[in-house]
Amino acid sequence: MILSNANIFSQWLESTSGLGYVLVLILIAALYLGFFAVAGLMLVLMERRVAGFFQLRLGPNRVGPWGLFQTIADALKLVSKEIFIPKQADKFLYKAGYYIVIIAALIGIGVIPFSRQIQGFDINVGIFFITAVSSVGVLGILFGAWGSRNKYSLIGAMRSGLQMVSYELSAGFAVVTVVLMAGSLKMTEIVEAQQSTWFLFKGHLPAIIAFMIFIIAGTAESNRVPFDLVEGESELGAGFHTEYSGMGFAYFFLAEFINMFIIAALTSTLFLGGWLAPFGITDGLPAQWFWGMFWFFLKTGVIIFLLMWFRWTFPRLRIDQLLTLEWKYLLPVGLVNTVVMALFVWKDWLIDLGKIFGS
Amino acid sequence: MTNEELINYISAWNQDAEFQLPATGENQLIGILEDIPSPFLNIEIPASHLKTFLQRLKEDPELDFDVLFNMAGMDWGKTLGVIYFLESYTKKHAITVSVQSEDRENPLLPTVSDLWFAAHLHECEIYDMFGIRFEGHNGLKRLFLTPDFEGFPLRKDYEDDYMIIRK
Amino acid sequence: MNYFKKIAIAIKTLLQGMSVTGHYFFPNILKRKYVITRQYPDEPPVVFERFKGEVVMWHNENNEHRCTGCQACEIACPNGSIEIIWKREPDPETGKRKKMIDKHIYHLGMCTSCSLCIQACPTNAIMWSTNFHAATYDRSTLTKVLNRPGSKLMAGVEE
Amino acid sequence: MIDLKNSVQSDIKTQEYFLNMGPQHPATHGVLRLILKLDGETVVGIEPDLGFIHRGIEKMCEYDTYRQIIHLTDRMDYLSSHINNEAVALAVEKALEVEVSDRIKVIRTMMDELTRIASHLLWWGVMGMDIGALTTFMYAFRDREMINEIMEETTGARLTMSYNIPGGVMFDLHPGFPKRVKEFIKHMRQVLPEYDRLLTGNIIFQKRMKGVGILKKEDALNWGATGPVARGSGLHTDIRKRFPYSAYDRVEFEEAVEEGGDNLARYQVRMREMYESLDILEQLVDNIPEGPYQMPMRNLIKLPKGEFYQRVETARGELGVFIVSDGKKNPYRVKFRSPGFSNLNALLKVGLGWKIADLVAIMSTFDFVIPDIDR
Repeated sequence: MILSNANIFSQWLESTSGLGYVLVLILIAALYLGFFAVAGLMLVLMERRVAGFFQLRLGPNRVGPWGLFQTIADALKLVSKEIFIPKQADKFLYKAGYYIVIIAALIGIGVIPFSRQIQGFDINVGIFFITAVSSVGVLGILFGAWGSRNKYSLIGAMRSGLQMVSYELSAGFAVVTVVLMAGSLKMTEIVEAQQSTWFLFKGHLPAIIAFMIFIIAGTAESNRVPFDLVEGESELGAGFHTEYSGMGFAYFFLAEFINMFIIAALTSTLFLGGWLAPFGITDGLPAQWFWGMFWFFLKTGVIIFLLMWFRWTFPRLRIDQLLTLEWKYLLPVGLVNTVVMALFVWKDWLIDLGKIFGS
Repeated sequence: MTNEELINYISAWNQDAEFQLPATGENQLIGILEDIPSPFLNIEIPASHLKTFLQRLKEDPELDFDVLFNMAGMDWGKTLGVIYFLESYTKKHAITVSVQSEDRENPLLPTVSDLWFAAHLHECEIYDMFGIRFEGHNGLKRLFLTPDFEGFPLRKDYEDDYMIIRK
Repeated sequence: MNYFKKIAIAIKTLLQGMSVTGHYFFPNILKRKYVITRQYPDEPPVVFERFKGEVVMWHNENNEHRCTGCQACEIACPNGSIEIIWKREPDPETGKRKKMIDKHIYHLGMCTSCSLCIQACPTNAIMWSTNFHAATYDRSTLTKVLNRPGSKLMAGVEE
Repeated sequence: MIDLKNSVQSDIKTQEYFLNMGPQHPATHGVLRLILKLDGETVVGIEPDLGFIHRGIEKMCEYDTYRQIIHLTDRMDYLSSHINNEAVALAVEKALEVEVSDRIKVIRTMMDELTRIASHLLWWGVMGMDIGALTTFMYAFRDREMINEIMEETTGARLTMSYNIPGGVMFDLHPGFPKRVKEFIKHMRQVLPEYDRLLTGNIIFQKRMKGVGILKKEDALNWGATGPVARGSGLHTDIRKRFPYSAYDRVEFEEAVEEGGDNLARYQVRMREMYESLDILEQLVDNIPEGPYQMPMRNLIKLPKGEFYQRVETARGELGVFIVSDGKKNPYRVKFRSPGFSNLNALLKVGLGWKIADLVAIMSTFDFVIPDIDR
């Protein structure tokens, strides 16, 4: 297909060979690392500002214009802080913890298409790959919590394990519902299949249910309120990262926000047409890679804002209620929903605006 | 019940076998202290009969003292004591029962935390501050102070040159 | 059917909660409508006239105060935050030696702002100031001498 | 049929372990330390360890005069400091048989109710935070700020007011007091339904609260619970109704009592009490009688020989002040029966068998203020 050639990273890679190829690989990786840091910091800032406005406050507004450099200053502070490891800690696991978490989050970003031209690597099992990789992150949480030899951490990590195992299922079924419509696991093809109508509207009823399930499960997977039992600050202090300081803590913190970004990006890719402009309003303009990214980040931002809205409104669930919600409500509904969607796709009861308006 | 009715009701118990004194000593065990001005009916009872008396106060259907709403440790100089503040939720009457230990060196009183669990922490506090031990208390410990703290701060003879400034 | 009813009620209550926070968020982000933050150094705080900041001694323009050194405040103070050092000096007018304050020492660090000293003062010599900048790097600066150097008793207070 | 549950459990070796909750823990609201014995996440034993901020107020009182005691009581339950002050002032007045003027009574009652609302507002905000809804805190503080300003305008302090003295109050009411109170009542009537929409109605909140931490009626009596905790179990323990003091005999209000005995009942009691307090304020704000705000009293108060007891209803429950006087200027013995201390006693039993998250919620509805427990 033409599409794969549109990727500027793969074009760049194909134009080189030998040592240059390796160099370009490293450059792309560095680019992603930079994006990771910036996006993480900006998300933290966004969270704090949004929280401020929800809570009748202003949020950080002193460092730089509109407080833009606040989180950068915070990051600098965290870098300069002493990293101390508890005496009793299992040092290998303690350190492995945050590396695993952050690497899992980073790999996840790699397959997300920011626009038609910009994507780290476009493999043909893209969505499956993300689902697989994002569940590796919980291993890091378990490692870190076990390694730091703190009972609070351990309780948090055990909750995290439970939560991850349960909610992966629902998220998976929601993804399958979309894949049924797209007919492909490849991220770019999923987006391209929404050219005429976004899946949220194309699949109407089952798609909306899948969307809600995915948002709920995604919130649970990124350990945010109302599913932040892993940290549960009023119950467990700081949960799994109680014993971390300095950059160790910062890695966990950043990874949490990147995970949230991944969930939001996936939602916008799966349901809201990824980089596609609504009704193709920017299709004729130059610099398509920019407009793709613009729409993508706009949609992702809206979803992120929705997640933040949840966070600053809802109380936290209890662990048994969390499991009840999953096994008694989300999973059965998700299962039935998948079957219904399959029926819809088979009978072609989908809404396709392209066909209706006959373009 | 009004205070007069309570006095009549309770002082009648002096005739009962469990509260009858050996031949010597004062004429009755349950003393109604009417000379000290107090908002409640004030009753004094020796430590040996405290548990029986309180149990009877609680279980008597006419009195039905089901709430222990306060307990105060006291240092009376020669002896140490505890004042129990009892109240009946249904009958709406209140009473205080004061008891004194034998001596200051090894004060020992029976616990009432099995009658009213409300006494559980109060007895810990009194042990902590006055050094009165409660026999049969489940988990008596220094509540506020460290286990190795010396002395009992609310006793009148407690001396601390650094912390207590007399004006 | 009960199953779906439960889900519907749950979603409704959740949306209700979100409407409350949303009701505050959107006007806030556009116009800062409900923002209650007082940006302290830029916006001066509201200080009420009765605010109990610290005890000060009133002095008039001739550097005269109303404290006779009767020590009523020192006795009234529960924490010993007031100490009065007094001296006997000849009165410039009558020549009699009489008791007057040398130093009225006030330990702000020990003060609990209970107002008992001000109630106790028979001559209204001391009063509350609304100064709230009490933070300091050195605890010793919290010990203050309330009467200004060289000040003397206002005439006619002792009667 | 195979007993699946037991056959599985017998093979797994489990072990109970201890968890230190506090003194540095976000949910203990200060320095309460509970040593929890846990089986998995289920609490099977609670052992309190207190005294991290024990200041020996009862001992300090023995060296202070009756006027000087009052400022110490501020520091017990700092959220109902005015009510604590009043308890001592009332005890002293009762001992001296001083009848204070109507104005003083009304001022005290209004301040009491403002304090109660402020305390319940703080509790509501923190309660939300304890179960994870972080926004409630700021909303409650916005409204509490209005009370703090009313307090500051009249008494000169926001929290530890030391406003009562034996025989009256320290200052007269500020002229702006009625206006501010009316504004506040109007504002509160608007925001309280909003609180309900934000938190009370929330399905997650309901699930977390309903049926959790059940305190039965007879247990509440026996375990020494008072205040909203006991009223949540269906007990009519409101001292304001049972032994009216100050101006409570001339106002009409309903005693908030719920039968449930669970977290939600205790929550509802406090929410309803806020409405009741607003009612009381509304009845009093327009007719504050004229009169002196301090009764003539000797500067050095000496109580007659005897025992004196005064019970008041603070925001957390019954506060009892027990003064034994030997006729000198200092009390012979002062005992404060603090509501938090007795309610903690009840928590030791109520908390058993629930999960850590539930224990946090239960502690939250018990509304502890640690200086009140430690004294």
